[in-house]
Amino acid sequence: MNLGLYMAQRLSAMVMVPLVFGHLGVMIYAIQGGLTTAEILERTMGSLWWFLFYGCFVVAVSIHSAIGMRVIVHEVLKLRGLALELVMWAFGISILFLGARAVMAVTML
Amino acid sequence: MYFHNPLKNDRCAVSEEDILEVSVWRGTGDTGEYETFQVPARESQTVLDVVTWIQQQIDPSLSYRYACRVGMCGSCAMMVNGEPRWTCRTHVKKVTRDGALQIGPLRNLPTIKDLAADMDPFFDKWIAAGGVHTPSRSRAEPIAEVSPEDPGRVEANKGIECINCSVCYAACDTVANTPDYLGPAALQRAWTLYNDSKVEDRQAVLDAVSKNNGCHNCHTQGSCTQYCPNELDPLSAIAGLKRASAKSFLFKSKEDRQ
Amino acid sequence: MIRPHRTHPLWFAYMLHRLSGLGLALFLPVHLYVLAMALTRPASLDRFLAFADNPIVKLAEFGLVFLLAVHLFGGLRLLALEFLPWSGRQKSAAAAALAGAFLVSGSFLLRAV
Amino acid sequence: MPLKIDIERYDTDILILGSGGAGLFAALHAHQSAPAGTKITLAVKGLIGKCGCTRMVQGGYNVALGNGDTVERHFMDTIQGGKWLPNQDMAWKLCEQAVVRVRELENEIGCFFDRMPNGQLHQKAFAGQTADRTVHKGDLTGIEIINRLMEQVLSRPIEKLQEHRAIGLIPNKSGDALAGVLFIDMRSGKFRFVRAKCVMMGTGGGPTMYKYHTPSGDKTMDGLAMALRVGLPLRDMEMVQFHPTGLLAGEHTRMTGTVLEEGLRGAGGQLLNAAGKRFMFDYDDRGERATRDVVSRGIYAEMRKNNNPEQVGMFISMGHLGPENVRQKFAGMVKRCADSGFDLAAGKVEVVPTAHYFMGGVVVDPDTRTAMEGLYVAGEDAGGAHGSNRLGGNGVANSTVYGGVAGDTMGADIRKMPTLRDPDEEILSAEVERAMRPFSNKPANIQTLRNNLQEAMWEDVGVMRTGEGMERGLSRIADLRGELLETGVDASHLAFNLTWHDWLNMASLIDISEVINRAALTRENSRGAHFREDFPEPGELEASYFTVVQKQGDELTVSREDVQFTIVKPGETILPDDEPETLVAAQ
Ligand SMILES: Cc1cc2nc3c(=O)[nH]c(=O)nc-3n(C[C@H](O)[C@H](O)[C@H](O)COP(=O)(O)OP(=O)(O)OC[C@H]3O[C@@H](n4cnc5c(N)ncnc54)[C@H](O)[C@@H]3O)c2cc1C
Ligand code: HEM
Ligand code: SF4
Ligand code: F3S
Ligand code: FES
Repeated sequence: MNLGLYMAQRLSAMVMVPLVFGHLGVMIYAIQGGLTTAEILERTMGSLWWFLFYGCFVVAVSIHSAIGMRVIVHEVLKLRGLALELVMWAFGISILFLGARAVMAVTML
Repeated sequence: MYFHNPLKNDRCAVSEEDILEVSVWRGTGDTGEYETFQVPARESQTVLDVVTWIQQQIDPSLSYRYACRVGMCGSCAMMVNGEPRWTCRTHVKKVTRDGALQIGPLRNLPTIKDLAADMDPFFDKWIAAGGVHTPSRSRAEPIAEVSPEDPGRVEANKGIECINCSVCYAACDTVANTPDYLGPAALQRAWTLYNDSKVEDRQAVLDAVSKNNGCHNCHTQGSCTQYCPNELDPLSAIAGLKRASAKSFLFKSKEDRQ
Repeated sequence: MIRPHRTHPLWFAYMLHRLSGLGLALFLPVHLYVLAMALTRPASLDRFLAFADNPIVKLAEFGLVFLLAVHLFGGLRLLALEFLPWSGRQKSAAAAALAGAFLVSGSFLLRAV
Repeated sequence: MPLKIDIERYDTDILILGSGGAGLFAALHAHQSAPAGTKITLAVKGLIGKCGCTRMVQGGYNVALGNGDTVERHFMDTIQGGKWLPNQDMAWKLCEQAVVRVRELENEIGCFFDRMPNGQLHQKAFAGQTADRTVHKGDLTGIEIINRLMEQVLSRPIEKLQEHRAIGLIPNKSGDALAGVLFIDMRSGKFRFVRAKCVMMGTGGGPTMYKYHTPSGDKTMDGLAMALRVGLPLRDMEMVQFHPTGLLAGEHTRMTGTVLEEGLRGAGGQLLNAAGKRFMFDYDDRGERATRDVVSRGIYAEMRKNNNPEQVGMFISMGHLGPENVRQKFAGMVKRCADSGFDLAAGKVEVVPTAHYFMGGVVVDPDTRTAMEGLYVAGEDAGGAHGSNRLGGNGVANSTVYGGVAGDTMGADIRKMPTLRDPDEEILSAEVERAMRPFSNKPANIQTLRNNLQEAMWEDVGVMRTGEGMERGLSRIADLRGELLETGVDASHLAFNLTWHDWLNMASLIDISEVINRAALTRENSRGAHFREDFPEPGELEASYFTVVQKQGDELTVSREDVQFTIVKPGETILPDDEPETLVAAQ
């Protein structure tokens, strides 16, 4: 882990903080207020704001968790060099891909 | 068992019931096993005294290392009941569990023999972390005037009394998991340099600790601060380095753009 | 058994943060995948709602939120420690952050069930 | 010898023994002054920078840095403290160069010494000084100095031979120059012979043949014993400095003998006898604040009066100064005492005089050259700078100043030395055999012998000496030498075999104990650290002599040589007439 990776991981974490709070807040509010999932979905569909909200999250989380996984894999499985880079990128890209699909599903359909 | 004849003026001799069960690591490199010895318990007795007693009275082939015997040289650290400690200043009573002690070589370093660890990697990293002053003036010039209240000085002083005993290094799981990791003591030394107003090239200090093996690997486990026998706080020093390097990362890229 | 040199609050905070991060990293893809599939394939909301009512899914979703809360507070603690001028009270900060995490996730749990 | 001897051979250009203030400075200065490409090797009995006594320096470093203080005043204090026995040229160079060395430590090496609020160095006065001149870093000055020096050395291309114990100085065939040094690689137990054009010896003496002693465990007079064997003259060998307040915690703990700092007495600490009564004013007007030698004798005399086997030492008591205050001012000391179960802040701690520093050493010139070409000696191993007593704060000044001088001198001299010298192979194998001697005997307990030697030296050649006692001491030492030569060590594991090294330590200590004893018998007066009850007077200062011991064949010869007053004569001073006697404010 060097300064570049560290900054990427910490900055992405900082980006996620308000987003996660927002998301958790909505969830708690939704469940408490008796909102159904359907109602939520209705609101998010077609909303540019929600698209940006979850879009940001997905980008940040793919960066953040890919670096996090890199660290764990390196420390626990002792992977290093090219293999380590591949694991990180593969993980990041998969999350990004899955996340992008989910965001589309939630906001665009 | 054989009892060392209590010397003339020894007021601390004890009855035969007070026996410590001491298991000691014997071996070289990665191979070895624990061997158990019985040692008489005494009043003012340090873990180093126990080890010494075994070598002098029971098994002359036991290897260990010490020098100053008063907590200044940092040569005598070992694992005592699974925790890293300076043995010359660790009172037996504070660490025995049911009258038993387990003593092993310091963790995270290669073992030379028995209780003596090879400390070279620790010092190689000390230097690799940039832990050395680059001359700011010559011996012909006067000594810099520095106020003792200067904030940088206050910060540097917090970490300067490190005796490089490697206790923190042995306590840190990140060192265990990432063998290249510079480790708490070396990074703390870098932090004292960064805060030393006599150091001119602070960026060089940050660069040295910002590589793949640097301060950003620290996961704030805090075992370093927990175990430092001198009550130093490498955890906070490393956090300071992270903060300073992050700042320089943001500012430097700005400057580059200008 | 937990090795003796690890038995202090900061180390537990570290391990909790790592495990929650790992948990998130492993379950989030599943969450995202399921979410996308449920919504896209049949292109029908009903299907999803039925799916979301499934207790196993509910539990998994709850676990995710729980992990997120733990990890979030742990992460905030770390960010504060690293980026704010810290005091010498990391231990209590760790404890407070953990307590906060459990409080929030706990209250969520109570309401959700 | 039935065991097959294998000696690994190794060549370097400059070889340095020891990594205290002397060794590390020698390495740095040799690196700076020798021609490019010169191979420099640092060999040390422990780990670099982590053994020896420089690291244990608490009080600080004497240096005259102005504010009324001058090099002349520092010099006069040193001569008077040494009771006119110092080699004046060496003492002068010590005081003069200390100024440069401290600037070097701060500016080039990176040490940081305590400052006053105005940003200038803080200086205090040890007992026996007439100015506030001791520079320090809290009460852990040695750690600051050695850590910074160690970093400098580790970051340079200087070869390291760690846990290499020097066991013999090996001359060339004609015996007029040094060829190299024989070592035991302690980690493997193998012998290694290192040839070098220049060798600096800085193994730091170490009077650890006394029952109570302060120095680190690795110091056992190896250097002086080697110098003696190779025929070099040793001077002032009767001069052993005792620190008055060593911790007494029982014989089974290594804590016993370790020093309770001088500052405790300076701050008003009281010494109490078994009856709880203060006694130092019975011996000196300055009471507890008298110099080390005086206080040591006071405590020793009280101990003798007491004669109660249950109650060996005297007590130091700080409680009347307010436990909180003491706890704050002497945090390190209080914690250290607490570790061995004593409450320094509120209770009383049992103390005993403890052998601290060795003034005697190899005869050298002010450039650290010895009588043998290629051998240089600096630090506590070198005699002359302190005479009969060392001022607190002059020890580390001496090792750092002269270590640097040795490095510079070697860097210059080596240009005139085109080739390495070949060793006298006979001496080389004789030294190997000497070290292997215990393997042919039945293993036995060496610690018992060490204890007996320490008792003998403490009782018969200790704080107060008599002719009769020392004669007895000589025969006890002779008996112990005989016993040691019959005592064996199990040869089945030679790697990191501390017991073998205990044996070798004993061999060095016995040799030098005898030298101390003989030199002390030869000095029939009392000066500084040397006090004879049968000759309590200092003798005529103008006729001051120092003792020289040399080994010729198997015989020790002891002689007296006149002190040369090259700079100042007894009764005179080099300070201007109107200078006050002391600049230290009365406490
Ligand atoms: C507790 C204590 C406190 C002191 N406080 C002060 C003070 O406040 N002020 C002051 O001026 N002085 C003080 N002194 C004295 C001062 O420490 C010494 O005068 C000085 O440091 C000696 O330096 P040195 O380099 O000659 O030897 P040391 O620093 O002792 O170094 C000797 C080195 O030689 C090595 N060595 C020994 N034998 C061998 C061998 N056979 N082969 C290879 N290497 C060997 C040792 O391992 C060590 O590295 C104090 C001493 C002690 C013990
Ligand atoms: C919500 C805001 C979040 C914050 C503030 C945050 C903060 C952090 C921080 C500071 C670290 C570094 C820990 C260290 O180096 O010891 C980290 C590690 C990690 N995070 Fe997050 N994180 C957040 C969300 C997430 C999410 C959503 C995931 C998963 C998808 C995740 C996965 C990880 C992983 C796997 C690690 C590595 C753990 C380790 O190295 O011990 N994080 N997080
Ligand atoms: S920081 Fe503390 S534990 Fe670590 S090496 Fe220094 S003194 Fe030892
Ligand atoms: S124990 Fe290790 S992980 Fe960091 S806080 Fe200390 S260096
Ligand atoms: S022996 Fe020096 S620190 Fe323990």
